[in-house]
Amino acid sequence: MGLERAFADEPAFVPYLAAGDPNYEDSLAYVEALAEGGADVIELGLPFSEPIAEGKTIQDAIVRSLESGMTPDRFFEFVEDLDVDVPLVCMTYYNLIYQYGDSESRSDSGTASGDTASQEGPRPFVEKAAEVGIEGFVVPDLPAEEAGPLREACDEFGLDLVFIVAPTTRGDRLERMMEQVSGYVYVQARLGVTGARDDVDDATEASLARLSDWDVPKAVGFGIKTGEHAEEIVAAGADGVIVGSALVDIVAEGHEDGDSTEAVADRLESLARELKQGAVRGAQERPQPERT
Amino acid sequence: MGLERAFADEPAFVPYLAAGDPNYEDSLAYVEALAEGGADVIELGLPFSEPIAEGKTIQDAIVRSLESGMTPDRFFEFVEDLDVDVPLVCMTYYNLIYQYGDSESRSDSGTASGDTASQEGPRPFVEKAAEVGIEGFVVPDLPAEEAGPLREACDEFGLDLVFIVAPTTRGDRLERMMEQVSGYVYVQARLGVTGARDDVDDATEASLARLSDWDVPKAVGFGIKTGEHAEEIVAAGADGVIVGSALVDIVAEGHEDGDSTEAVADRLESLARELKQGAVRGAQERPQPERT
Amino acid sequence: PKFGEYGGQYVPEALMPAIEELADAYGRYVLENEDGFMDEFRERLADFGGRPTPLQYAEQLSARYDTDVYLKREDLLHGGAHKLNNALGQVLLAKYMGKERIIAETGAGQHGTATAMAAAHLDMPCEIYMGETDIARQRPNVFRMRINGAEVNPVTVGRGTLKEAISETMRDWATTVENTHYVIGSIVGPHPFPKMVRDFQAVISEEAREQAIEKTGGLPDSVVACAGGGSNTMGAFAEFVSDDGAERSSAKNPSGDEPRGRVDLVAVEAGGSSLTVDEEKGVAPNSATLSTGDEGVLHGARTKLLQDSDGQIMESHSVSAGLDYAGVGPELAHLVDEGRVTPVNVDDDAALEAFHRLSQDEGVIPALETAHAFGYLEENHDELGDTVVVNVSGRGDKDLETVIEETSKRDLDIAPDMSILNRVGGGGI
Amino acid sequence: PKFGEYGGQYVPEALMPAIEELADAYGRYVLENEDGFMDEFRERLADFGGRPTPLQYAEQLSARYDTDVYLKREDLLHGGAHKLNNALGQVLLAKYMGKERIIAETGAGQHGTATAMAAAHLDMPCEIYMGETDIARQRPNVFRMRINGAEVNPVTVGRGTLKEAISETMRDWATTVENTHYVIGSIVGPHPFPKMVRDFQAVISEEAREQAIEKTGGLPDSVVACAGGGSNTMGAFAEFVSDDGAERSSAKNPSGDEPRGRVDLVAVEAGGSSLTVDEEKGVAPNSATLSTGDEGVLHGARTKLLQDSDGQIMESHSVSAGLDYAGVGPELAHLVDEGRVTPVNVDDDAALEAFHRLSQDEGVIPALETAHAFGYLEENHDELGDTVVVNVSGRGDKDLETVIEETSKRDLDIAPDMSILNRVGGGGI
Repeated sequence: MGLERAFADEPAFVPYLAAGDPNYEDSLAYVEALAEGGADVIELGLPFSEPIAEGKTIQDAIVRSLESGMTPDRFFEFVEDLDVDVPLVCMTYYNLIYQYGDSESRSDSGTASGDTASQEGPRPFVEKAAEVGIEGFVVPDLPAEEAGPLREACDEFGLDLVFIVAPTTRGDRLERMMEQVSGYVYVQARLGVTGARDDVDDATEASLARLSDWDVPKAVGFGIKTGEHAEEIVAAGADGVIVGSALVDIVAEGHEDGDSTEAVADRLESLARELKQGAVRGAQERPQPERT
Repeated sequence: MGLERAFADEPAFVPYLAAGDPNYEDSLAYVEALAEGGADVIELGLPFSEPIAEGKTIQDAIVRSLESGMTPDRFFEFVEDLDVDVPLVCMTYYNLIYQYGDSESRSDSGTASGDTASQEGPRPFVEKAAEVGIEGFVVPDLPAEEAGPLREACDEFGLDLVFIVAPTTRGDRLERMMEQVSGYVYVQARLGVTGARDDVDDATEASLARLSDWDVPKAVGFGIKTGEHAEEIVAAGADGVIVGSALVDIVAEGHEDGDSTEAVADRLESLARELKQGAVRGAQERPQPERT
Repeated sequence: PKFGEYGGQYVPEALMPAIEELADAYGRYVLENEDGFMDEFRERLADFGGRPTPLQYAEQLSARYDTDVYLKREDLLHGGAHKLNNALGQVLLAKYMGKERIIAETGAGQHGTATAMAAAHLDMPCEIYMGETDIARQRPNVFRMRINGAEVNPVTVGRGTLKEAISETMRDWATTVENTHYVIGSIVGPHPFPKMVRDFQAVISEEAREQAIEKTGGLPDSVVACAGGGSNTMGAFAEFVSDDGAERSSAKNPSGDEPRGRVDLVAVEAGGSSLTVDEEKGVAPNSATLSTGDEGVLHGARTKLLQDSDGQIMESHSVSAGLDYAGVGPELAHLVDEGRVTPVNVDDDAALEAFHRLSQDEGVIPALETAHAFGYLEENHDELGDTVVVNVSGRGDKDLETVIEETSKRDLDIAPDMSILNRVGGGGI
Repeated sequence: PKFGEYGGQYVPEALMPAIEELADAYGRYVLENEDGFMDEFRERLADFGGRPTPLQYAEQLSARYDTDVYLKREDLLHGGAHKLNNALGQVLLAKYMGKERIIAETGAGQHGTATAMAAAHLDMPCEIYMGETDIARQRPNVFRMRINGAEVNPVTVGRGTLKEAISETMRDWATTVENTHYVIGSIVGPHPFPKMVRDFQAVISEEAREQAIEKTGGLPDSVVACAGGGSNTMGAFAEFVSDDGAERSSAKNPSGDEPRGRVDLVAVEAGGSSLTVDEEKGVAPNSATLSTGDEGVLHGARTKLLQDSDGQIMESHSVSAGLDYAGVGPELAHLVDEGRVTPVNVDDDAALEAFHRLSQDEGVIPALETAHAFGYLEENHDELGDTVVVNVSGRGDKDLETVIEETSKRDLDIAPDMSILNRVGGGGI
């Protein structure tokens, strides 16, 4: 349980990219560029064929990644191949986690941990993730009510389980989540799915207020695309900012335009830097930092 | 009431053509050719747009005639223009007869007899027909039950009304028809619609037998196409033969092949002669002629 | 066999025995319920056909017109239209009569599909005559007939539409009367067809009258139905014809007495694009036979017709194929002359608009035929009283392509934007 | 909210409050009939939808199989399929909940058209998500939705079919939960959808059970229904699930006691062209989820799925678009595990043959989905007992083009010759 450390000194910048988008090699470079740009935690997407929580930008990234051959086993290789010194979180859908140990035909794949395991639920996946150095999970289709088995496996292998709090999350549901969350909480800045937008929602402050007594860092995501956005969000009390679509857009544009890996990586690093700096500026503006 | 006279001396040959098929002038020549060939009565079709009792051959003739501009008034002109010395029967559907006096817009047409007449039923048509020399009617969609008004008008103007007896006509219906028929009775040789076929139906004798006590000549039609057919029919006891489709076929073929009017007329005259001669032969074969 | 001066039996002699045999069977089986014919018919209508059909209160239209509008949902009958009432009755009657083969004509294909369904249900061989023009433009219905196992015989004469198909079917019948029954599709043709088809369709108004009394406590002030040949029309009117009192009676009858009074009967014909005929071409750009036709003889009966001054039958026209007929049932012609039925007409534009309105406001996509009745309601609801029953004679699935094409030619505010169909891929409807 | 280990609520957090709100509303309005919700629902199902649908004795099939075969005629429901039962229930519920907007996904378009109809009927704005591939191949249903006033939003992601449309609709809902209700089209998705949709569809078996008792004096030996997502299946089974005695009970109950005994429940899945999957391509050439799938999480619920060894969802395939789904309702998965429901499957060929057989022998053109149930009946009628109820989940008008195309690829003795369509003119279906 170590993701909290990334939020300890200053507001964290938490970028997301889909692993393998648009292909394995470029994606390695892009993730590394984010680390260069100042990422404190990186959320790495393991693509699922039915990404019900994603907007079009990330959906398209997932399609590119799947088409380039990304699989859970390949994902774990990817993590091993990554040359970064930043905590990594795996963001994926529950069926991939759940199935990993349930397959009898995994024998021919690169890793052997899940072999012939059956009905073990999420444990084999978590075990393998821990083995390659993943430190936590975000699972958009796994509410606290269904998270028991995964929480248990995470505990066993020392991983964090990040939950998403929506603007509509209230009362009992907040309680249930608070009991299970670790690492940080992903505060969804507005209703809807992931995707970069031009404004920062007022709902963010309200959400942060509802979570004021939580003892994990609060990272705000959904719609952040510039350093100024990040600044405002952090100024409003967030412990970090999560940025996905704005970064994926750079990957997508570079892919479409046939730009060089270096050029795209530079742009990613540059935006990462802007966002990180924005977050830092935001923290300085806060009258009274309230982070735990 | 003079059509019976055509059957008086020897079996009658009664050909049918649609007036105006394929056009006014040719049709005049064709009808005249039938008279040359020995016709004793000629059934002239006045085309109706919905000829429910006709087979394809005569239907097509009706379409050609309508397309060439045939109308009731034009039909009466046609009759006046004909140079033949044979009794003429108008074969048409009841609506044309019924509507003739009922139109208020006839004023601009060639004849004036029906002008502004309204609700007079068949009388104006019959009056006009009598005026141009028509001696009788065959109306395929007018059974005896509905024929009262037409019968009355025919009586008034001295025209015959021919009925068709079908193989299925029995009992009361025969009685009703016998009361109204005059000129001759059209004995339908078989079920179905008009059209030339290759055999002579056995039903013919049965039909003739049912009509043995009728005091009008019995002319048999439907399916007669050769002199031999005519011969057999007359030998079986008919007082005459009615031939339509076989003759219309000659007109249709000539029209399609672009043959000269003379060539087609010659063929018609030739078939007419064959049919008339067949009928005459048939009469000679009868052991005991039973005509009244 | 007549309705005033209308009706009768103007058919070739060869058919007369068949018609007399049918009249006899009609008298025994239908009128006298011999061998329990009517019981079996009603049972099959229920189990196979899905009767009774509902009488539905139309909330949005009622609010729009400040009039209680009820929909008699014949569109829910098996096959999607009232046509099955008649087809099932006649095919069953043919079976009782010992016939071994069914023939029928069809124009738009609705009667043909209903007959093919009924024949399959009752295990009777079935052949449908259909003009080749109609075959080309009503392919889904040709598919349905063939899939139900019926032969479809293309009629190539003339324009290749309904009236040619009727003539052709009569010709078949003239050849095969002994083992074949001709299922006429409307209240037209020689006696006993107009009465018999009406009796089979009368179940519509039997139900509707009872349902109206049950739901409103009284009789409706008006019944509105579209009219082509007129079978849905007479079906919707039949049981109300004798409700001919001097006063409307939507006043409710809480005492439970049998409601009495006058129910106005409105037959809505296709006004097409215009009521003006082109005598030269023999074309009427409408099918408003009751409103504009005059007396004549067609397809076995004396009735009102669209004809030229010579008595030749005109080409009729309507955006709705099912109303596109130059004749009309003799009973309707008579009831119009008697003043019991009011003939009105609605043009193509108003029918299309009404099609869209009913679809959007009530979630019921009507046949284009039916839409004419709603077009009249839109324009004349003030005259129809407080409670109106409209007969939804059929559903509009069959008309989608026509509606989209015809709508695209016009500027109808109400019509939905169909451009999605151009934006996304190809493929026929 | 679970069926054994199946079911649950695997959805984005943003949707959880909406789902909890829905679960609450489901409990009050549906289960407790608060504010007379269920009464109004049933009344609208009757008047707008045309319920009850008949339970028809199928004479020709019964003779063919020497088994009493009864058809539950959901094809006669408004819109042409059982789908309206659910769509009407959910749209009405949304209204009771104060929602102002309806969204739904659709694959072949049947659920979309039913939802559009229900929304028009209840005056609710409605948007339907549909994959662009499906839009191109199901144009008539797109027409119908638009004509009923619904927006149709093309989904361009992925293959552009049902599962992408579901994901996309969930995304819309995640943004609009506060004023919008998502009408899921089958007994799938997160709790309370599987239970709620089942309850709305259960009217099928409520009626069928009563009708069977009335017509036969006892319970049927078997109920057979096709299964894709499974809403017609559970609708047809629901009231029979507790008829789980040791012995079949088609023995009649002349005493009038409540019949008891075992009714076998057979869910017929699409066997497609083969049961063998192509792991490499992630393609299952079938939709036999209950027979061949294994446990996983999809679209909000744990259930049986067609997935590869990684857990990626496979492309499923069936000649019938409505069965073409890689998941299945969790309740059915549970009842299969419990042994209460028997999963079987019928391949494309047998389904097509059964389509033609029912059309020709009974005059009922079934949906291709439904045809699978009859394909099973043909091959296994001996095992189904003396009295079988088959759920005719929908009508086949929507499938004509597919059937003709697929039939032409095969050598089916039973198929009618469709060459008339080539002999005569052009024009799309």
